[in-house]
Amino acid sequence: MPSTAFMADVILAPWLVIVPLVGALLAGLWPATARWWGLLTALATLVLALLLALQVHGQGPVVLALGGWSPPLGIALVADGLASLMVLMTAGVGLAISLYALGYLGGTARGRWFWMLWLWLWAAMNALYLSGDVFNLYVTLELVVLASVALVALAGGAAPLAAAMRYLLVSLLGSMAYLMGVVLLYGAYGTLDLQGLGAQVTLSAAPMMAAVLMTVGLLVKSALFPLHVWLPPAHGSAPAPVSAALSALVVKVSFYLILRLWLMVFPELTLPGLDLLMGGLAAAAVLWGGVMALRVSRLKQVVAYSTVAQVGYLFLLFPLLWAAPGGWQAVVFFAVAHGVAKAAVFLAAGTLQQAAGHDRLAELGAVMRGRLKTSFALGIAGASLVGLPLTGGFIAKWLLVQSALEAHLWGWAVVVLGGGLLAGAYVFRLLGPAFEPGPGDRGRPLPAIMEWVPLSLALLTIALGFAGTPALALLARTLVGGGG
Amino acid sequence: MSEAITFWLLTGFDVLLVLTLLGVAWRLLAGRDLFRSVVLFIAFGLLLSLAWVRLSAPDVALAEAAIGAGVTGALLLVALGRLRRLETRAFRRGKRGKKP
Amino acid sequence: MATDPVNLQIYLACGALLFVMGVHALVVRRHLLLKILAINIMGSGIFMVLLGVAAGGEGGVDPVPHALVITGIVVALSATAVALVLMLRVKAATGLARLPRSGPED
Amino acid sequence: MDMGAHVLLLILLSSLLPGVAIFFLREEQFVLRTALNLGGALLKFLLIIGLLVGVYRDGKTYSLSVNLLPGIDLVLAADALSLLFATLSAVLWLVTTIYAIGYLEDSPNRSRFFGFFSLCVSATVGIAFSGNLITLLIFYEILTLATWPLVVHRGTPESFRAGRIYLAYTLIGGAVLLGAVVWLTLLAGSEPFVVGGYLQDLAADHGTALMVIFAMLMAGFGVKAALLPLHSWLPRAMVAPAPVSALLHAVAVVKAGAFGIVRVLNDVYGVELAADLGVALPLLLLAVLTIIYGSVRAVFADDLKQRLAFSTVSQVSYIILGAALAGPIGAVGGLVHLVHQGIMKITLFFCAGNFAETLGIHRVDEMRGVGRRMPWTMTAFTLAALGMIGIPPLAGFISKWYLGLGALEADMAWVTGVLVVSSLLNALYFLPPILRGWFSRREGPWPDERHGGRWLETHWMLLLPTVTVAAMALGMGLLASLAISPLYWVTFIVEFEYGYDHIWSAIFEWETP
Amino acid sequence: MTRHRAAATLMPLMSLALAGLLVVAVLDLPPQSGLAEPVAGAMDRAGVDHPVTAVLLNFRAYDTFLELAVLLLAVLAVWSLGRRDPIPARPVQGPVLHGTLRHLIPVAVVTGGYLVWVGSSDSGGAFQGGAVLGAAGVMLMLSRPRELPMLPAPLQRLGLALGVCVFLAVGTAGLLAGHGFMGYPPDWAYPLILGIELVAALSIALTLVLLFLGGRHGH
Repeated sequence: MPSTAFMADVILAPWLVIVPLVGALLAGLWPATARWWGLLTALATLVLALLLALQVHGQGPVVLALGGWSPPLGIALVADGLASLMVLMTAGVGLAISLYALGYLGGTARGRWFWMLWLWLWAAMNALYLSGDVFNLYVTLELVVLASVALVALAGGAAPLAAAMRYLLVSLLGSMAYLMGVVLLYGAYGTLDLQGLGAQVTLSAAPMMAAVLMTVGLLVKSALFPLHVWLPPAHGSAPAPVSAALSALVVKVSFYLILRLWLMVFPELTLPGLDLLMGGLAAAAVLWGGVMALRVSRLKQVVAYSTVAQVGYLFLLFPLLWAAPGGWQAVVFFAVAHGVAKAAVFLAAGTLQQAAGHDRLAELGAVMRGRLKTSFALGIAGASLVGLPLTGGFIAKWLLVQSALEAHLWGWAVVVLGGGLLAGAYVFRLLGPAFEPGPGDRGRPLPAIMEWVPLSLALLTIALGFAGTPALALLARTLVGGGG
Repeated sequence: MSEAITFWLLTGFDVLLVLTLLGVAWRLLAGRDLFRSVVLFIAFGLLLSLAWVRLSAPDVALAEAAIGAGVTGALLLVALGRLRRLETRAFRRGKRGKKP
Repeated sequence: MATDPVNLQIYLACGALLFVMGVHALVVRRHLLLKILAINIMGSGIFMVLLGVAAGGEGGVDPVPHALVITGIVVALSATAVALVLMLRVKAATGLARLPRSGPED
Repeated sequence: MDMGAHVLLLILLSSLLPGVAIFFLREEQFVLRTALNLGGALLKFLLIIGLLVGVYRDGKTYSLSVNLLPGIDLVLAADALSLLFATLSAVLWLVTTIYAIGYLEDSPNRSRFFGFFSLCVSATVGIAFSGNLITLLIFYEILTLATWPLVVHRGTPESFRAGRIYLAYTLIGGAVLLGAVVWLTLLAGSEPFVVGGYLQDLAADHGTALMVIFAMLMAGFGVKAALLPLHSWLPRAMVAPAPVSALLHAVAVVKAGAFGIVRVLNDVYGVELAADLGVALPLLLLAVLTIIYGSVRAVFADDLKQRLAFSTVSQVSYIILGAALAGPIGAVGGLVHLVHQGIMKITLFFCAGNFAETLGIHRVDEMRGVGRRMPWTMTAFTLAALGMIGIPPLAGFISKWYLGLGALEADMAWVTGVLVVSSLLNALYFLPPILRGWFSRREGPWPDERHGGRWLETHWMLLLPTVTVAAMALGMGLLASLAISPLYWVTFIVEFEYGYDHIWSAIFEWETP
Repeated sequence: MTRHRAAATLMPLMSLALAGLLVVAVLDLPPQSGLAEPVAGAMDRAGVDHPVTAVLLNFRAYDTFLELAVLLLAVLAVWSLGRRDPIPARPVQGPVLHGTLRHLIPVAVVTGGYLVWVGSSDSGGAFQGGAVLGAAGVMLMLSRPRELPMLPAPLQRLGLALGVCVFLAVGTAGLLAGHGFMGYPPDWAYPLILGIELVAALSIALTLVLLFLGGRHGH
């Protein structure tokens, strides 16, 4: 392809950090124009992310030594298949969230804070995905935490503030554990570079302790059962664009980091029982999140508990990582599919909530009948969460079951399929009120964009149903460590 | 001979410093009295910068004294003051609420 | 001021213990201010291990950990500042400077 | 990709696009909605006829594939068997659409109803044209998604309960099916359907796995086909409006299950492998059990639609029985019953809907004297019911005749006994309504009389489809030997499976004593 | 309740276990020189003489840049949480000698400036200098809690963001000029680093003062 040959010389990765950061700074300096900077940034970032994905797809992983100082002295940016896919997913969902926020928040005072913090969050996530240095990852992680905590607290009120506080403490505990792991790794090998560490790590006390600390610390942050308590109030009570950003994107950050570490730094380590323990927690999360989603009475709470359940799937990573060669790719595809679908569901829920003035599920029927586009978005994206066909969720579920069966891990396949059933139960519960008798009602007037964005994202989940092959091809261009 | 004495003196100092640090940390985290905890934390920061000097990190010692102990301490103190004021305000409001 | 390896072991162990004390207090203590202090103690423990590592090399003192610790101190300060203000907001909204007990952690 | 492949896509879109468009119409846009509905239905019908001619005249198969995952494609293909099912769906969709327009004339949420109705048909046609197991699975699951809104359409608590039960069964079935398909794909890759199956080479190494997968596939498809332990959603789903019952029971859902089983048996495993693995016989026994059980329950059901539903449970298993007999004549019997039962059962449901909508009749004992009040509907009912019982020369007789011959051919004479017993039971539950309708006298008013038409006994849009399908049911039996009959088409399909000479010689052997 | 009690009894045990494991892991670390040699080898191209500053502002400038960003984000997060409360009349319990503070301020300003400047060759640097400058600002606030001298809001925002903006501009210029993102032309390294440090120190000082005040301006 001539375009990839042309792209080969262009340095793209830093721009994916620079552009959103510049947007965030401008939005902070001129708060009154924040939303237009936000929109411009979102568009530019999406274009850059697409170009980066094409570049990586065309010529393989790109490793960039910053300031001309190559590791271990300097810091490297790593744009490989995994990183560029996450950046692309973030950009796609991010653009949708930005467009939606234009209608949802407009130019309100709260909206200005949203724009600024959201762009910071975006820049931080991109920086994290592209970083190739364990200490630099710590700094980006803290950026992500501060931005997302502030976003959670933006809703005000006792519950969101308490949720934000809990989230902050849990995250800091996680970051500290992670940092201790970094220190142990540096102490043992004298380098902070992911690739350099990957080439050296062997089975001994310090790296094992580091692996445990880093993994557990990041698990705490990613709200895996039973450490999920902060998530439903935080995601359920935030403004809709924030909920979408948190549930669709931020949850994936610590998952990504865990995956990155185990792919690049610790592939040579085997901690006996870790896969069973993690798989067990994952299964418990799937079960508990699903059951709670069936019991709570507010629309956004249902969606938030659905995130608890779906985070469980992400950590089926551990049983699959060592047993099945393509297992981690299945999980990453799941993460992407979930990101898009969950953003669509949260944004649709936000539209219904704004139209009805509340989000009590039992009383939403009229608005759901009145706002068909949004109900459809809810339905289609819900189908993706369940893993029904022609959606990204189906492909993800297929890949997960395939990896589990390939490795003869029947139990985990049953967990995936059973979790899909629970998801089916709560998604159809969400849709139920639309079918109650009675006339439709459009509720309060809302900007049209708040109906079109969720629908577009929902249609994107269908497009993802056909994106399995290119996504896997991109993921195949991921750097993995280890002597083997 | 004198080298050995220096060595043992320094080691003794290290042990003493480390034990003090651990003791201060323990006391401040026990949290009997918040104000005392905060003051102990500032002291902890200053002791820490002493430890950084012993670990041949003067830059870090400077940063710790200025930021870790100084600025963080000031932030903690002002936060504690605000916390106290919120408490008395809530207390007064509670009293006022009870009267009628 | 070249430090002897024996002394370093003391500091390394002290760092590890400070870290664990922080973790313990973070989980056990309920007042938010104490939790925030606990996180700072954890950080100090980590920095101590890192600086101990830096001082232990044969080829002189390693400056990279010093830079990392300075960065770490600033990051810890930032997090502490946000946490303290958030604590005050929680206090103002709920009347309590502690988290409502709703789950097994914290 | 040639013309035929584009036609395949067009056939899917001919109901999908109108369906999506209909959702966004306002309730009162009656003309546009009707035009979209009927236009789509007619277009689909014509396109399928066009394909039919191509396949019949040139013996061609068409296919269209889209990549899903490395090595896994979504394949649409038109072979003889898929066209049989697709034609059935297209024809019945056309008549059911007309019927539904009349039936739902003044009820709310019609746009939503017809939207999902169209999606449902798209999914069914997708199932028909699925070129491999994964595609079949995909459309099968979409069918679940599209039919649930129709089941809960009335929005009453009991319809939600029925919807929940329906979902519980079909989603669990879908999950089992997904597991089975993934497993099979891991073992054998994603192969297109091929006559005689593609698993022969695996039998030696993976015999047990293939048996387990077969059981899982049967469980997955068996849910929708209402195979014995998995049938209980079907009678409950009767709370849906009559056109839904008609469509669900005659075509879409139950037939999708039965069609899936036939596909797996014929084109994935192949009848020989199924017989070698010893999985055909258990399936046969299950089908026999379901036939008897459904008939017995139908005898004791007082509600007319319930009785029809249990009759469906029983009758759909004839199709499975035919496939499980693993011989050409049995296969003809089973496949032809796919069509015959579809037409006859839709007639019966239309009649039940007419009775309920015109006179408020829901129970069998309320049917006294209805023959005088509604002679056309009652005639249609009688024709279809007699056909179900298997009175010659009606359509049901043909199916049962071939099934019986097939059983003898397969050296399982006892199965003919089952057919006889089942027919007697059929008579036991279909004769009372017929007798009451024609020969009893009505005393007192009808439960809820609504249409007091002067010229016609009920709304013409209800009557016309009913009479049409009844005439088709009659015609399929009387004209079975013509080249346009389902029987002829089915024998054409089975020729592929067993070779030309084989089938005719087999039939001649038994038809000329 | 029982769950909490179970946690209360389990936690000390778990902490002890963690302490044991961690101490073992820490003491197990092999002696190694880390990155001392690579740093020493690159000092001639670093633009400054002090290794720690070289690491902070050249070799790992990206880290330092993001660290400044964290500090800025912290202020923004604090502001987004609500308006500021007035400082308590007596934040420090006990007598605070306002006069003493006022005399200390000039000393602190000079010390801060010196620390920034000396950072290129000896211990010191933007963060330490900025912290001391910030401390001076805080003392100013404490000495005159009733009549806060405050910059207008846009200037505050500009001042806060200046460090990050300048750093980002220099880093991006490096990228465009072919020295890599966060890279300097070797001849320009010293002035650029010093400039960044000065601006950063000012921003840091302002940031610290504003963090101390807590909350955004307004009433």
